[in-house]
Amino acid sequence: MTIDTVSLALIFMLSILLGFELISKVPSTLHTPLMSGANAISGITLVGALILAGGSESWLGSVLGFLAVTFATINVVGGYLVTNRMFSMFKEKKREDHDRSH
Amino acid sequence: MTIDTVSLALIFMLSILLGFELISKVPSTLHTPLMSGANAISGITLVGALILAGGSESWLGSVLGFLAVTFATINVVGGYLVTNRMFSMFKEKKREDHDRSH
Amino acid sequence: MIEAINWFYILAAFLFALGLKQLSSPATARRGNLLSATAMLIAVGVTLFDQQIIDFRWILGGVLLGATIGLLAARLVAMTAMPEMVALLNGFGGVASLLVGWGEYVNIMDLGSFVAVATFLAVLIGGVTFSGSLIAWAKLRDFWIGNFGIGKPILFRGQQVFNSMLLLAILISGVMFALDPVQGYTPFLIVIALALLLGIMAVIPIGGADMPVVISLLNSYSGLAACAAGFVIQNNILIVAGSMVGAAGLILTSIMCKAMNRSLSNVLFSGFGSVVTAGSDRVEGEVKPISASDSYLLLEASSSVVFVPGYGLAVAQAQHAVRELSDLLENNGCEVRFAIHPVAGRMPGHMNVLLAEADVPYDQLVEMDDINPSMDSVDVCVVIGANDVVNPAAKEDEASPIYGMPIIEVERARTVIVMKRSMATGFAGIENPLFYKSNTRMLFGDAKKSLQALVAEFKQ
Amino acid sequence: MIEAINWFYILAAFLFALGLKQLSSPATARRGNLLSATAMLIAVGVTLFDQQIIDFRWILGGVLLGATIGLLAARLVAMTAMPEMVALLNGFGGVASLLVGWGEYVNIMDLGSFVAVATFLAVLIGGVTFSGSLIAWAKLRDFWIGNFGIGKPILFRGQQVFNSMLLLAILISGVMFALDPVQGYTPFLIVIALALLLGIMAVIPIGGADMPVVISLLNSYSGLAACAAGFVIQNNILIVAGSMVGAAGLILTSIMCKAMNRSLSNVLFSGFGSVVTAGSDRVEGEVKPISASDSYLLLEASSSVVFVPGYGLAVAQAQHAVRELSDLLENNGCEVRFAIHPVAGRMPGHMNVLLAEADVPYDQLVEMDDINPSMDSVDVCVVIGANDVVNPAAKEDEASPIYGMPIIEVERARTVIVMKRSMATGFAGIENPLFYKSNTRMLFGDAKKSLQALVAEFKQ
Amino acid sequence: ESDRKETRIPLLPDSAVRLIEAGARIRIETGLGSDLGWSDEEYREAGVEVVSDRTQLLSEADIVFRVRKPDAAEIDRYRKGSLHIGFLDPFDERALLRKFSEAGVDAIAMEMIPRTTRAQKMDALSSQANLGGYVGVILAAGMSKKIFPMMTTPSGTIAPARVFVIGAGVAGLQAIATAKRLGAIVEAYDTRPVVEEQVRSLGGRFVKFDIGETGETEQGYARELTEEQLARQRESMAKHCEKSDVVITTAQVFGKKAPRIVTAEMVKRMKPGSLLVDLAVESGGNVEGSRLDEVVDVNGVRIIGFSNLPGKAPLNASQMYSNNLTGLILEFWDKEEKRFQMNLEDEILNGCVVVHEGEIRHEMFR
Amino acid sequence: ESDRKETRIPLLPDSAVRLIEAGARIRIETGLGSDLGWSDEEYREAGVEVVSDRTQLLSEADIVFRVRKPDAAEIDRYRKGSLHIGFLDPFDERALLRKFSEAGVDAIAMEMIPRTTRAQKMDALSSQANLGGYVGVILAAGMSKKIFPMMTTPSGTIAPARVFVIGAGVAGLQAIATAKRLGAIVEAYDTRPVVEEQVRSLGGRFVKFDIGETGETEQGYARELTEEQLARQRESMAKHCEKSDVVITTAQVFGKKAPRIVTAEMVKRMKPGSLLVDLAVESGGNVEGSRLDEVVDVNGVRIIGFSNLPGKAPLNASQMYSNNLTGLILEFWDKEEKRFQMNLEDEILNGCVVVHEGEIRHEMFR
Ligand SMILES: NC(=O)c1ccc[n+]([C@@H]2O[C@H](COP(=O)([O-])OP(=O)(O)OC[C@H]3O[C@@H](n4cnc5c(N)ncnc54)[C@H](OP(=O)(O)O)[C@@H]3O)[C@@H](O)[C@H]2O)c1
Ligand SMILES: NC(=O)c1ccc[n+]([C@@H]2O[C@H](COP(=O)([O-])OP(=O)(O)OC[C@H]3O[C@@H](n4cnc5c(N)ncnc54)[C@H](OP(=O)(O)O)[C@@H]3O)[C@@H](O)[C@H]2O)c1
Ligand SMILES: NC(=O)c1ccc[n+]([C@@H]2O[C@H](COP(=O)([O-])OP(=O)(O)OC[C@H]3O[C@@H](n4cnc5c(N)ncnc54)[C@H](O)[C@@H]3O)[C@@H](O)[C@H]2O)c1
Ligand SMILES: NC(=O)c1ccc[n+]([C@@H]2O[C@H](COP(=O)([O-])OP(=O)(O)OC[C@H]3O[C@@H](n4cnc5c(N)ncnc54)[C@H](O)[C@@H]3O)[C@@H](O)[C@H]2O)c1
Repeated sequence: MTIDTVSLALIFMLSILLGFELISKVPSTLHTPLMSGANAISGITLVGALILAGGSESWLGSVLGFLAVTFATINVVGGYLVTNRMFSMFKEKKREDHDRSH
Repeated sequence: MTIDTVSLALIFMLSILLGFELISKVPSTLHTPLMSGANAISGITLVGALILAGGSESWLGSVLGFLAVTFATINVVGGYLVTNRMFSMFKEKKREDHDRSH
Repeated sequence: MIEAINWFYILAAFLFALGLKQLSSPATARRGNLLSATAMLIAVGVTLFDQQIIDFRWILGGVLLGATIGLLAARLVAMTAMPEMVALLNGFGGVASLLVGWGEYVNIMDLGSFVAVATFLAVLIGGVTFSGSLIAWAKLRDFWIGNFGIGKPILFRGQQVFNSMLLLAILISGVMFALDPVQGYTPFLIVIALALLLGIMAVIPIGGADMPVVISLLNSYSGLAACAAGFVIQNNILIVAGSMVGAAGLILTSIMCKAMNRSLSNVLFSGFGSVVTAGSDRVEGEVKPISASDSYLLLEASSSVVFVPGYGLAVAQAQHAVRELSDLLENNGCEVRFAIHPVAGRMPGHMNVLLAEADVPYDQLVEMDDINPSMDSVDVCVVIGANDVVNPAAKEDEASPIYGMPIIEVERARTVIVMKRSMATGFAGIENPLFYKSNTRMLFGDAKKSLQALVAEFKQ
Repeated sequence: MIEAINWFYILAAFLFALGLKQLSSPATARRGNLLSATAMLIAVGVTLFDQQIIDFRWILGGVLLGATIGLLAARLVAMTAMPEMVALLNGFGGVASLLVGWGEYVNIMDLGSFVAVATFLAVLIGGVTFSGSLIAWAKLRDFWIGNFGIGKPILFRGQQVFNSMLLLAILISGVMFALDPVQGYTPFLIVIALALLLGIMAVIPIGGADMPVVISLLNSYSGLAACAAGFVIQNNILIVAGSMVGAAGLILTSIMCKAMNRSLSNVLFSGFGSVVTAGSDRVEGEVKPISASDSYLLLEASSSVVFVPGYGLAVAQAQHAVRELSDLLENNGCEVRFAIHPVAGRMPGHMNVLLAEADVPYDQLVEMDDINPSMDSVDVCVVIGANDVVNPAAKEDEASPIYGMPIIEVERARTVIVMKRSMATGFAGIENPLFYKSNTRMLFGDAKKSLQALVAEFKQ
Repeated sequence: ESDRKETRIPLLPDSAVRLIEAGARIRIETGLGSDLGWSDEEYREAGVEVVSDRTQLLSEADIVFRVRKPDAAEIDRYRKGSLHIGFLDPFDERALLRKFSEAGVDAIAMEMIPRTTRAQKMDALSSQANLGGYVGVILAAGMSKKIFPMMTTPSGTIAPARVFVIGAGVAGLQAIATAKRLGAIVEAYDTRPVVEEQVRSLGGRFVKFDIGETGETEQGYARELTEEQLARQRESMAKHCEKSDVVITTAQVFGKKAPRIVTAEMVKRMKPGSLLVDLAVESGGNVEGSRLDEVVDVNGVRIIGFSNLPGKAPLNASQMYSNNLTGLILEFWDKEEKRFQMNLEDEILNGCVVVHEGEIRHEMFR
Repeated sequence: ESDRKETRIPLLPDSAVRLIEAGARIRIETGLGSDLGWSDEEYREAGVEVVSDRTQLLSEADIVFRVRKPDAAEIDRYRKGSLHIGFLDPFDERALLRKFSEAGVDAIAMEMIPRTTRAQKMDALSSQANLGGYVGVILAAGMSKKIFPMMTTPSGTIAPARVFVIGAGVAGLQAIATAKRLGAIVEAYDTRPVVEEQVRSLGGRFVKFDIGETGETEQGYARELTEEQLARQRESMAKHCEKSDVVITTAQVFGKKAPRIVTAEMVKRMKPGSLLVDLAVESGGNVEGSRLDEVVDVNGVRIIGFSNLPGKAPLNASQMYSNNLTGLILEFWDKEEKRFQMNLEDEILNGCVVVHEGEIRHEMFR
């Protein structure tokens, strides 16, 4: 099932380049939300954790997998929710501004 | 030797995204050179042509390969040289402008 | 061995990406071209070590022949003939992909269905690129030299029906081929033939002046053809480089369309349109809005711009913004003038007050009577919050209450950009047919904001 | 089955890329987050169909536990504690990658050398991220609440030596493990321990105020850790998403550094620096140039800006440009004032003429005596072609020919950006120590050009 | 064919050339342009005949150009059936109109040119009011004890002058623009609400009082206010005058006496040293106590009531007036017959020809 | 402690407050500020004593503020050992200085305040010249037969006026700025090349003639030109004057008679109707034929030679002058002893105290 490493490396290189290009100018108000959003994405390691937790035959592997799933899930769930909360805060703020201007 | 198609598809997707991101704003003076430069890159099919021309056992395959190599080489060599000529033209123009301002 | 080759391919892919990025900025474009050439050298060089290659004779012959032709062509072609040259080279790239697909098929015959589809695409796109590019080349020569008669759009009755049939035929042959590649040589050859025909049919209805856009599009196609060929021979570098160029070419094409104030579909299908609905939009016309970034592309590519300020300039207090834009245009090598109508604004000399405040040099101010004769040679006329003073009804419509008032005849410029907030009327309260002319684009919004957006575009 | 999963992975990768792009623009950020969440759902969902997964009990437990904790944490955390929360979550992501690497090793033991290296990296980066994030979290709590004592940089003698040793030890253990994974369990555990220690050591010398930058960097690391884990289990989506986030996080980190007018190395190693060379630059200092785009980041993030125009503004005729910049800043929610020194320029009222021409509202003009008392609370003071009138020598240096002249005390602002063409002196012909102050940045070039570049940055 | 009395003149050599090209024969009184720098010689070069005898001129001309109204006596010397063009002040000079009709001389009153878009090139009221607004401010700047712009200097900061413009028609807008150029803080008031945007487009602040409904007539002139509106207006007005250094009034109502806007009481409340410039003084004045061609000092507040302000920039005023007359003639010139076509169907001529064929034909003056 | 004679006054209530806070006792002549709108009452509120007897005032004061030089006779009424501060015109009024020294009255000439950065707040020459430049242009705009700005109107396009400013010191620069504000095309000339950039920074065009080396003294004043340079200058100058509608001259050389720059012949070549404003008329005039406080008409070209232009904006001129004097006093005020410290070591006082302890101490006048 091993995909050849060269393809992986190529994929890695392309993703890195894409990551660099995707973000260029970020207004300061978005710094924290973007960080948080990116952090949630890095919880993708959950996929690995799932495979580990579900596929281990050793007890140690399973425990490690269980821990990995737990932590990764916290990261994913918490990350997306926190990011979303930040955005809803923005919206409220804007509405306030709007209200004030009337 | 077949790399699995899924990896190829992923690579394809990433490259397409990267291609979209790489180019965003091009001053009109660069339209033609950029087109020409990109055209030269698309001569990469030469690599395929080489494999075909060098690896065919049938006579037809070899002839097709030969033609492919010929055409692709014209594209590559001509493309890069033409692009380069365009840039040297720019340079001269700039120098002229410069000279005039003195 | 093959693994080492692939590592080099990754390096080449990286360099291609870098090169392409650098190609799109004036400061680094030259370097970008060199980078991409280096990448090509690496990719081609390491390929020669591929185990699949057992016989170098054909290769040597092809490379030598191709290099010689390429070298001579690049050396000898006149500077003015560069766009044609690119078209031709591009066609060769396309046909090479076609040949690769064909050859691979000939060698293996028993293709997997995925590879079969890829082969079909490589042949189809390659073929269209090839014949399309040749036609584009021919049209361009005609456009420049003018003895061939192919430069103009070539149209005939039933063209659209014919093209639809063609597409259908290609599709059917393709399916037949892909379902059973071993038996499918005939449908395959039919696909090749039809692809070539399609390329021709697609390009002939388009006028020579639009060829650069077509070439750019075909250029994107040839990238995709290479990519498809990559799928055929399962080669990374072809896929990466080909699809990257394909995507980038598409972006470039749309940029070029906007700089000509056309949409892509307008370019590709305008020929058909002109048979069916010729002249119909001359009578009424429709309002065509434009975005600031598209206006930028228009202005950036023009060499003569006239600003026509009106009361809206004053309301928006956009005098400084227009001054800045005019400076930027001048730095871009464009001739900039301001045409002042005697009754523009709400007070005699209203525009003068504003433009003097923004320190627009007096010698850039041109009076109505002086600008009108030279209006035909103006690339873009930017009407900033003026309405009545550029209303062609004053010339054309005897029933109009302002009939007889001299106006600035902006509608005679190649393109007119009108900046105003809405379709509302001006002081005289009458409709303005200018807004419906085919060469008019409306940039809606506060004039200052629009101008500032344009300025921002100019600075990236 | 696995192929189908991989196709979904490609879809997820695409959505991640799109989501990340949209996250970086205010108009689409919310949508971007949803897209990326969808991508995550897809990726996780299809993974459950992986044939490798045979036992769902551990998974179910982990997911339920993790989801509950994550939900509660996100719900209950106070809005002001968001950055800490992000740090903590990030740490969990890091440790998960570490555990994945560890678990995979435990399961297989006999790793290929490539996979071994990947495992080493996953564990190392994951470990550093985990412990570093925890420290950052602790520092932030302290910073906000202030009862822990960890908020301040923690420094001790020999810290640099210790850290170098640590790195070396990690490297040696890593090599031992990678060379013979089957026998390498002990060095592997050592790597884990040392990685955790390294994370702690790297973050403790950094002050609490710099934590956002550190978190952003660690965030980039956790992406890379996920990517390394991807290499370990040979999983595309981990590699793509992880490396994309890693790269994007790096860019974001450098953007944040610039908005704080710091370099990354300055943030990471400032703690060390302050032990070794404390106070030395207070005496002489050095000229620190800044680019227009970095100045933009500074201005964009500030809430109170004071412009100090001088003769250079007049020479550059930059009045309109500064007006435009000031409008943009105001729209950005920033308080903008112009401080006018009585002798700025070459004629009494010189600045007034210019600023009136650009229609700067009179109530934005502040006199010297009124601005100086509030200078400490100004985020950025932009000195535009002024020199003598902001020369602290007039206050500090009794020998100076201008000693005793009242000046605008810009050096008391948090950051000073000085726009001038060179280090040349002004009318009085004397050196200006302001240019060497630690909080001063020089934006060299014609003032109008610099201002226009800033305006362009503001409009992207 | 022309004569004159004041600083402005009705015809410049440039315009003469245009008329002569169209086929007219032109004669002027000798020395017409000499004060403004155009010698008789220059007129002759343009093709104009220079005549020294005014009586002869008048008695032979088909069309007479003039800036101001003529003496009643002079009208007798006109040829019967000839046409007089110039400012006539027809609302106040009914007698003069009668004189014209008796003498059988047609008369066009430049005041009566309708304010349509097409007529703008002949609109002398606008062209002269425009200059008046400019001159009014220059005059005020010259007489003010304060300078207009703000100056931050080592010898203290000079606050910008506050200029309050009442009535933002053509003259008022130009006054706003000019004062703004000099760096003053400019406020303006007008009863027509559409003007607000126009004032702001020149960088001035528009002052609003709540005085109920107002409006403008079809031709863009202001409607007269009711007595109650005027009272409310006065109340708020006083406060604005008080804080201003210079008040410039340009309010007029077409065909009526100018509204009395600034009362004596308001003047009294103003700061000593401040100025009032009354541009409406010729039609009665907006300021109580303003007197024609005089500077009245009320407790240190000076009220300037100079008439004929455009005449203080006589060169440009004449240039514009001359262009207006030329525009009018050429608009109705019959190129074949080389004569002026008295087409009374036309909206413009219908509006401005007050006396025709011995009859006062304009309905407003019958 | 003050008195007065002209439109400007040397002390405003604001400044008085600052001096009184520092511990001075101040008395003024009654009615000092009444023309400019400050009543005696306001002065009293500021803590000033208002006295009606000038002789008493003078004989009791330690320091006397004044705008212009006093009558020789008046000096006798001063208390011996007292200090007079004001413009003295010391280069032309040696006799007056002698009178001061005989009377044992110390004297500070405001003209002599050195032009260092520190002394700028007391630099009355600059503050008044600055206003002079502004007033000069306003005056020219008021008297010109053309308007300054360009106007594109339906009644023809009015070309902007051309203003030529000769001498771009403090007054010249302000003149450039003001004329530019009004929309004129402004050209300027000065012998000091550093001025070029300053002129351009105000939107003016700098005119260069090739006249060889020139320069400025340490204090920023212009050096005198050689006779040959002047001749060459005149040649090119004539051409520029010819095409200008308004010429404003401000050229001065410190302590010398103003250079004669515009000759009678140049004036003759100018267009009739154009204007010359000679701001240097008090020190001899830059224009040949300019006469103090008169308008001279030479073939339709008017030469305006009004003196004391800052006095035409008396409010601001007084304000600035008052601030200058206050700045001077406070710079050398001894807060403990509440008296003025005559520290002749100091660069500033060394420069401006011309008479001290019965002796003309300044080297330039000995
Ligand atoms: N010059 C004079 O002395 C004088 C005096 C009185 C009257 N007039 C009359 O005024 C008219 C002048 O013609 P004109 O072409 O200058 O003006 P106009 O015909 O009145 O048209 C002005 C246009 O500007 C647009 N506009 C207003 N505010 C804007 C903003 N902030 N940003 C962008 N666009 C804005 C308006 O359209 P949107 O609302 O859609 O934005 C309007 O259609 C003539 O009819 C003339 O006869 C002239
Ligand atoms: N206000 C008055 O009435 C008056 C009259 C006479 C003299 N002064 C004296 O003038 C001085 C005024 O102080 P200040 O701070 O306004 O000016 P300053 O001290 O003369 O400094 C002006 C600075 O602007 C820079 N500059 C020039 N052109 C520029 C351009 N195009 N873009 C960017 N920068 C430019 C120059 O540096 P680079 O060359 O490196 O760019 C120069 O250091 C005081 O010393 C004052 O005493 C004032
Ligand atoms: N159609 C055209 O092209 C055209 C040509 C010229 C002028 N106009 C319009 O005609 C309008 C009037 O021109 P005008 O300057 O000759 O008018 P005007 O001289 O008759 O009046 C001057 C101004 O005074 C104002 N006013 C009247 N009574 C007032 C009061 N009680 N308080 C305050 N203000 C009062 C009027 O509203 C007007 O704006 C202008 O606004 C102009 O837009 C239109
Ligand atoms: N150090 C300071 O802070 C400070 C303060 C005030 C003024 N200054 C400088 O002093 C300079 C002179 O000030 P001023 O206005 O009182 O000078 P001024 O009144 O003595 O002279 C006016 C101008 O006339 C010019 N001039 C002299 N002879 C001329 C000739 N033959 N032709 C043409 N021009 C001639 C001079 O160069 C000067 O610019 C100013 O430029 C100013 O920069 C410096």
